[in-house]
Amino acid sequence: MPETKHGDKFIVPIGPQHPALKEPGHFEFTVDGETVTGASVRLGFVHRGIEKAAEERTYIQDLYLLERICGICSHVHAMAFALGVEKLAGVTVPERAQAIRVLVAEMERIHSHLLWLGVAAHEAGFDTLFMYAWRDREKVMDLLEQLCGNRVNYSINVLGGVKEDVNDVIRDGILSAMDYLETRTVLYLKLVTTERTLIGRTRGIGIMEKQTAARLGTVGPTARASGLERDIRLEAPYAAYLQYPARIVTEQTGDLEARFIVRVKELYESFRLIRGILSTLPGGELTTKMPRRIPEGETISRVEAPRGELFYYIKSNGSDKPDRVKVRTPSINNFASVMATAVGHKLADIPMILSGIDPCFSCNDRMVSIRGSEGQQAVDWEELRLYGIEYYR
Amino acid sequence: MSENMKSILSLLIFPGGLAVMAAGMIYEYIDRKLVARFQNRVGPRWFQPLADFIKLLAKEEVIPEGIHPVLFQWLPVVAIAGALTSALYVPMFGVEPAFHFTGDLVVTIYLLSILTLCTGLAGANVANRFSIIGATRTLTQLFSYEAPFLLALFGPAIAAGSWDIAVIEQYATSHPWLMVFQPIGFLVALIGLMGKLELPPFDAPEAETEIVSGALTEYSGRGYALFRLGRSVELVIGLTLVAAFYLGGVANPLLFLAKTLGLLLIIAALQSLFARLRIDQTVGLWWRSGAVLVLLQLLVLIALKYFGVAI
Amino acid sequence: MIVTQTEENLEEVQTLLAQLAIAYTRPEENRIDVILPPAKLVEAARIMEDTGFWYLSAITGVDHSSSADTTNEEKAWQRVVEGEEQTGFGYSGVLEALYHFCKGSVVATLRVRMGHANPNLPSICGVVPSASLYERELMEMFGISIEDTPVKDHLLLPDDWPVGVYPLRKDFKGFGQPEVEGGANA
Amino acid sequence: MKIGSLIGDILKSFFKKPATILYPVERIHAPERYRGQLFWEPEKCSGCQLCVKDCPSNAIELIVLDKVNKRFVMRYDKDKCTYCAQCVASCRFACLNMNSDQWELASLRKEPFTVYYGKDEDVSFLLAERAATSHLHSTE
Amino acid sequence: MDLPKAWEAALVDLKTWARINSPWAIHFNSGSCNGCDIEILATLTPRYDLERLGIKLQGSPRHADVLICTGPVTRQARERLIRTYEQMPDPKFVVAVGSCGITGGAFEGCYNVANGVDKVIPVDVYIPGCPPRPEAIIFGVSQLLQSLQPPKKAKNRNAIVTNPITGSTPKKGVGE
Ligand code: SF4
Ligand code: SF4
Ligand code: SF4
Ligand code: SF4
Ligand code: SF4
Ligand code: SF4
Ligand code: SF4
Ligand code: SF4
Repeated sequence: MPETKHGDKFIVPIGPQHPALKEPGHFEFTVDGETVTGASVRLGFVHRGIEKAAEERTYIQDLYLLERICGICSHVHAMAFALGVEKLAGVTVPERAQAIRVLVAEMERIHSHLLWLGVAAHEAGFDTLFMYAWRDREKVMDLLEQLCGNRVNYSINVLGGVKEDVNDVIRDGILSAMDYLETRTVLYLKLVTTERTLIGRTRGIGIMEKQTAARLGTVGPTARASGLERDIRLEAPYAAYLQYPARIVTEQTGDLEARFIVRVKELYESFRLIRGILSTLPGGELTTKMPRRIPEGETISRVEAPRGELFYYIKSNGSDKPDRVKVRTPSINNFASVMATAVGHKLADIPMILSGIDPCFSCNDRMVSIRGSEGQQAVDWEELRLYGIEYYR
Repeated sequence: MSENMKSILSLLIFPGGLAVMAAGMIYEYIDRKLVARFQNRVGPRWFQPLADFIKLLAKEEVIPEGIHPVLFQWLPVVAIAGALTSALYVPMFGVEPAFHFTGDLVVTIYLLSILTLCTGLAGANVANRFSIIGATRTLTQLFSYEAPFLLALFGPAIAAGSWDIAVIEQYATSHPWLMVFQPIGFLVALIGLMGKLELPPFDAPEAETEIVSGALTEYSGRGYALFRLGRSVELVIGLTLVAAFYLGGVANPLLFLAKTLGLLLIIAALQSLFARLRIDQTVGLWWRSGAVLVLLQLLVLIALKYFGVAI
Repeated sequence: MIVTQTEENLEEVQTLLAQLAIAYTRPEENRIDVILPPAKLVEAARIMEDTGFWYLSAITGVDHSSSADTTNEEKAWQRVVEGEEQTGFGYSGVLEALYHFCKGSVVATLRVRMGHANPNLPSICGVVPSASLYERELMEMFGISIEDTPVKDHLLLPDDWPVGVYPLRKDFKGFGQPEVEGGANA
Repeated sequence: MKIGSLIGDILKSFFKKPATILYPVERIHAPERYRGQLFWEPEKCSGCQLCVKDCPSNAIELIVLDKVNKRFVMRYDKDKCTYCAQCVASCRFACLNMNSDQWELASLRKEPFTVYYGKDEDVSFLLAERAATSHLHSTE
Repeated sequence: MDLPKAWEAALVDLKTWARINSPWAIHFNSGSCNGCDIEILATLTPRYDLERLGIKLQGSPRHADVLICTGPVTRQARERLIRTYEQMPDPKFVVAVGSCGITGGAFEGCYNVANGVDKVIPVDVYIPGCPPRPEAIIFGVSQLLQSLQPPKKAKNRNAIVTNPITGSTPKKGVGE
C-alpha cells in the first residue's frame, strides 16, 4: 500500500481481511489529526474479470457466467441479464415464466436475509441465533433445490424463459414451508427488537440520516432502514412485479437495529408475495424462442436484489456476443455511502460506521494500523473503539 | 507409604494429574454436547476432546520469529501446572482434598488465575497484533471478573468462618444450601466462572470474528493443547468449588457428579442464550453490577455474623 | 409513497439540459440519453442533482471500437468532434462514459465521448460524492484520466498490474494462459 | 427489553431430536431435479455441437471419429462443469441428462474427472488411439 | 526387544486415529462467487453439523489441519493464499471446493485468475460441483480422512461411504 503522509495526515488502512465468508475488501482512511478527511476502498480480491469475459462469450454462456458473480443472489443476476437481453431481442417472455422468476427471486430473498441474519448474529457472537437462522434457511434451500435443481446458482433461467415448472408437490411444499417460516420470523422479530444483549450492539450504532442516505445513493434495506423509499420492485416493476406488487418496508431510525428490523420484516413481505404468486400462477408456456444473434442496441436492466438495486447495462452489436456488459452490484453503492459518511467524522467513529453499514464490512479484518511518524503503530478495532469511548468521555 | 510418595502420587495421578485431566476432557465434552443440543444439532462424539488433544500434541509446533522461545514453550506448561496444582486443594469427586491448610482458598483462587495470566503473557510475547489485542482483552477481563469472583467465594467462607476449603465444604454439607441464602454470590460465582473460562458471552478475548483466536492465535501443536486442557481442568475445578460452597457440598462421588453436571447444564444454557458482550460491556457489567452486589451481600453477611445471627 | 411520473420527469430533463446538450435520444420509454461535451459534464450533473435526479446509479464505460478497427480511430473521432455522428451508437474509435441518473423508473443517461488517444474527463465527485468508486473503475479499466477525482488508487486490479494496460478496452486480449500459470508457480 | 428471549427455544431444542442428517453414515437422496453428473447417449446424437457451443465452461467436447456413420465420443470434465444444464436444454434430441443421484464426485486425483462417453467400441478405439499417439510423443 | 517397536506402532496408530478424528479446518476465499463458501458454512449448521465428525472451523491458520479453499485464485488472493498455507503447521491438507477451485470452472481463462488452487499450492482432495451440495463437501472431506487411514483398516471404519465413481468407465444415467 502506498504510504502517504503530509504533516499530521495519516493513512489508516483496514483490511484486507481474514479469509472467511464474503468478499474481502480493504479500506483506507486519511486522517488529519482526529478528523477523517478522506476515505478510500480497495476491492478486487475476488475480481475475476467477469465483465471482460462476458464480451468474449455468447449470450447463453454469459447467462451462467454472470450468475456466478455471486452465489448469494445468483438468481437476480441471471434474471437481470435475461430481462435485458430479452428486451433487446424484442421477445415477450410467457407470463408463467415471469411469475416463476419472481417466485424464485423472492425465495432467494428469504434465503439471503436469513443468511444475513445468521452471519450478523455470528458477528455479534450470538451463535445460537446463527444456528437457528441457518437451520430455518435450509427449508428454503431444500425448496429451491427441489424446484430448480441446485441449492445455489439455481440456473433456472434460460434466455426466453425458465427451465423448470412448479408442480403441485412443490407448490404444497413451498406453502407449508412459508407457514413454518412465518412462525419463526415472529421469533426473530422479537429477538432483534427485545433481546438485550443483541440490542446492546445494534441500537444507536451507525446512524445514517435519510438525507445522507439519499444523497449517497444507498440502496436496498440499508437505504430503507434510513427511511428512504427505494425499491426497484415498486419504482420500476419488472418481470411479474406489476401483477404481484410488493409493499415497501421502511424504518426511520437508520441505525443498525433498524437494518435488522427492515430485513426481518421484509421476510413477511416475501411470504405474502410467494403465497400470492402460487395461488394465481398464470398458465401457459415456460419458454419462448430466442434468436442467437441479438439485434444491435443497448439497454438498461434494473432489478431489486436482496441487498438493493442491481444495475445491468447491456450493449449488443448484432452478433451472438454482447459488446459490453456493465454490472453494478448493490454492494458497491453501499460502499460508497460508507466512504462518504466517514469523511468529517472522528477517527474513533470509524469502526462504528463501518460495522453499521453492512455486516460484510464488520467481518472485514478489524485490524487498523495507523501509519504515524514513528513507524507503524498497530491499533485494533477494539482499542480504536475504546479510544472512541475515552475520547467522548 | 511415605508422605513424599503420597504427594507425588496425588500430584501425578489422583486427584492432581491424570484424573483431573480426564475429568476435564469429559466435562469439556459434556459442555460442547449440551451447547450443540441447545442449538438443535448432534454435537461432538464422546472422545472428541481426547482426539483433539492427541492430535495437537502430535502436530508440528511452529515457533514464530521475533519472540522469546523459552517463554513461548514454557508458558503453557506453567499454565497447566497451575491449574493441576489447584486441584490438590479441592475436594474432587467427594474425596477429601489431598492437602489443606488454613487459607488455601486464597491460594487456590490465585493458582486458578495463573492460566489466565499465562495466556495473557503468551499473547503479549508474540508479535502478532491479534495476539496482543487478545492478551489485552484477556487481562482486562481478568481484572474485571477476578474481584467479584473472589468476593463471591468469600461469602461462604465468612459464613463458615474459615479460609480452609475443606472446612467450608464441611460447613456447607452440614447446613442448608448456601445458594438459598446467598443467591447473589452464587450467581456471581457461576457467571464469574464463565468469564474466567472465556465462555460465550464473555468470549471477547478470543472472538473469532474479531481477532481470530486472541492471545493464542500463534500457538500451534503442544502449546495450544496444554492451554486448552488447562482450561478444561479449570472448568472442573471451578464447578467443584461452586458446587462445594453453594450447593451443599460434595460429600460423595454421586452428589459431586450430580451437582457439577447440574451446574454445567446451566452454564451451557447461558452460553447459548446471549450475544457476545463487548469488552467494555463486560467490564461495565462486572464492576457496576457484579462487584457492587457481591460487596453488598458480603457486608450484610459480616454484619449478621457480627450480631451473632446464625446463618 | 413512490410515484412514477415517467413522462414528466423525462420532459424536465430534456428542457433543462437542452442548452448544454449536443443531442439527445429517447431509446426506451423510460430512458433519455443526453450527449454532452466533456466540458459541460459537471454543470449537467449539477442540474440533475437539483432536479431530484440525485441518485447516480452507475457510470458505465464503453469502448466503441471493435478490436479490428482501432487503426481508424482518430479519423472516426474526428467525425464525432465535427458533429457528423452525434447520435446513435456503434461507431468506432471512441471511448464513452455513461452517467446513469435515476429517479423512480426514469433513467437519464449523460453520455460523454472521448478519443482513444488521450481520454480526459472532469470529475463529478464534487457534485455526486458517490461517483468516486465508478471514476476509479473508469480510470483503471479504460485508461480514462480524471485529473481532479479525490482518490486515484487501484480499485479492482492488483497493485502490480502493468501500467498502460486497460482490461476493458477492446484491444486488451488477456495475457494468455502461460503468463498467468507461470506467475502462479513463482 | 428482555434478556434471554431465546430460553423457550433452546429448551425445546434440547428435548427435540436434532435437525441433523447423519450424512456419511446414512446415504441420502437428492431431489429428482438435482443436477448431478452429466450423461450422454450416443444413439440419438446428430453431432450438431450445439451443446458444446453453449457450455459456459468448456466442460464437454464432441470428438468426431466418423461423421458419416455418426461415430462420436463425448469427453466430459466433471471438474470443469458448472452443472448448469444448459447443454441439456440446448440439445434437441434429448441425448443429455443430469443424474440426480451422482453428486458424490470428490476425488483425491484429478484424472478420474475426465470421462469419455460413447459406444464401447468407439471409446476404446479413441483411447487406444490416444495412448498410441502419446506413446509416439514420449519416444520422440 | 520387541516392546519399543510395538509401542511405537501403537503410538503411530494413536496419532493417526487422533488426526482422522479431529480435523480442524480453516476456510479461504480466493475469489469464489460465495456459492461454495455459503455451502461450506452450511455444513457447520444444525442440518449437517460437521462437529459430529470432529471438524471445527478455526480462525487462525496455526490451529488448522485442513485448508478449505474456494474460488479460482485471483491475482490479489494468490499471495495471501500462499501465506496462509505456509502458516499452517504440518501435517496439513488442502481441499479445493467447487469446479472453479479445481480448474477455473466458468472463469477459466479470465485475465485475473490462475485457474485453480492446485496451480498455487498442492491440493489433496478435489470436490467438484458448482457449488457442491453440503453433503458432497462432507463426502469429499471423508474421502480425505479415509485416505489417511492405514491401508489395512481403510474399509470398515467410520462408516464412511466409498467413492461410487470408479475410474473412467462410461455409465448410463438413471432415468433414461
Ligand atoms: S463484476 Fe466487477 S468486480 Fe466482479 S469480476 Fe466483474 S469486473 Fe470484477
Ligand atoms: S450484493 Fe453482491 S455479493 Fe452480495 S449477494 Fe448480491 S451479488 Fe452477491
Ligand atoms: S455488501 Fe457485504 S455482502 Fe454484499 S457483497 Fe459487499 S461484502 Fe458482500
Ligand atoms: S465479510 Fe467478514 S466473514 Fe466475510 S470474508 Fe469478509 S471478513 Fe470474512
Ligand atoms: S468468523 Fe464467521 S465467517 Fe469467519 S470463519 Fe468464522 S464462521 Fe466463518
Ligand atoms: S451442465 Fe453446463 S457446464 Fe456442464 S457440460 Fe452442460 S452446459 Fe457445460
Ligand atoms: S446438442 Fe445433442 S445432438 Fe447436438 S451434439 Fe450435443 S448431444 Fe449431440
Ligand atoms: S464453483 Fe461455482 S459456486 Fe463454487 S465458487 Fe466457483 S462459481 Fe461459485
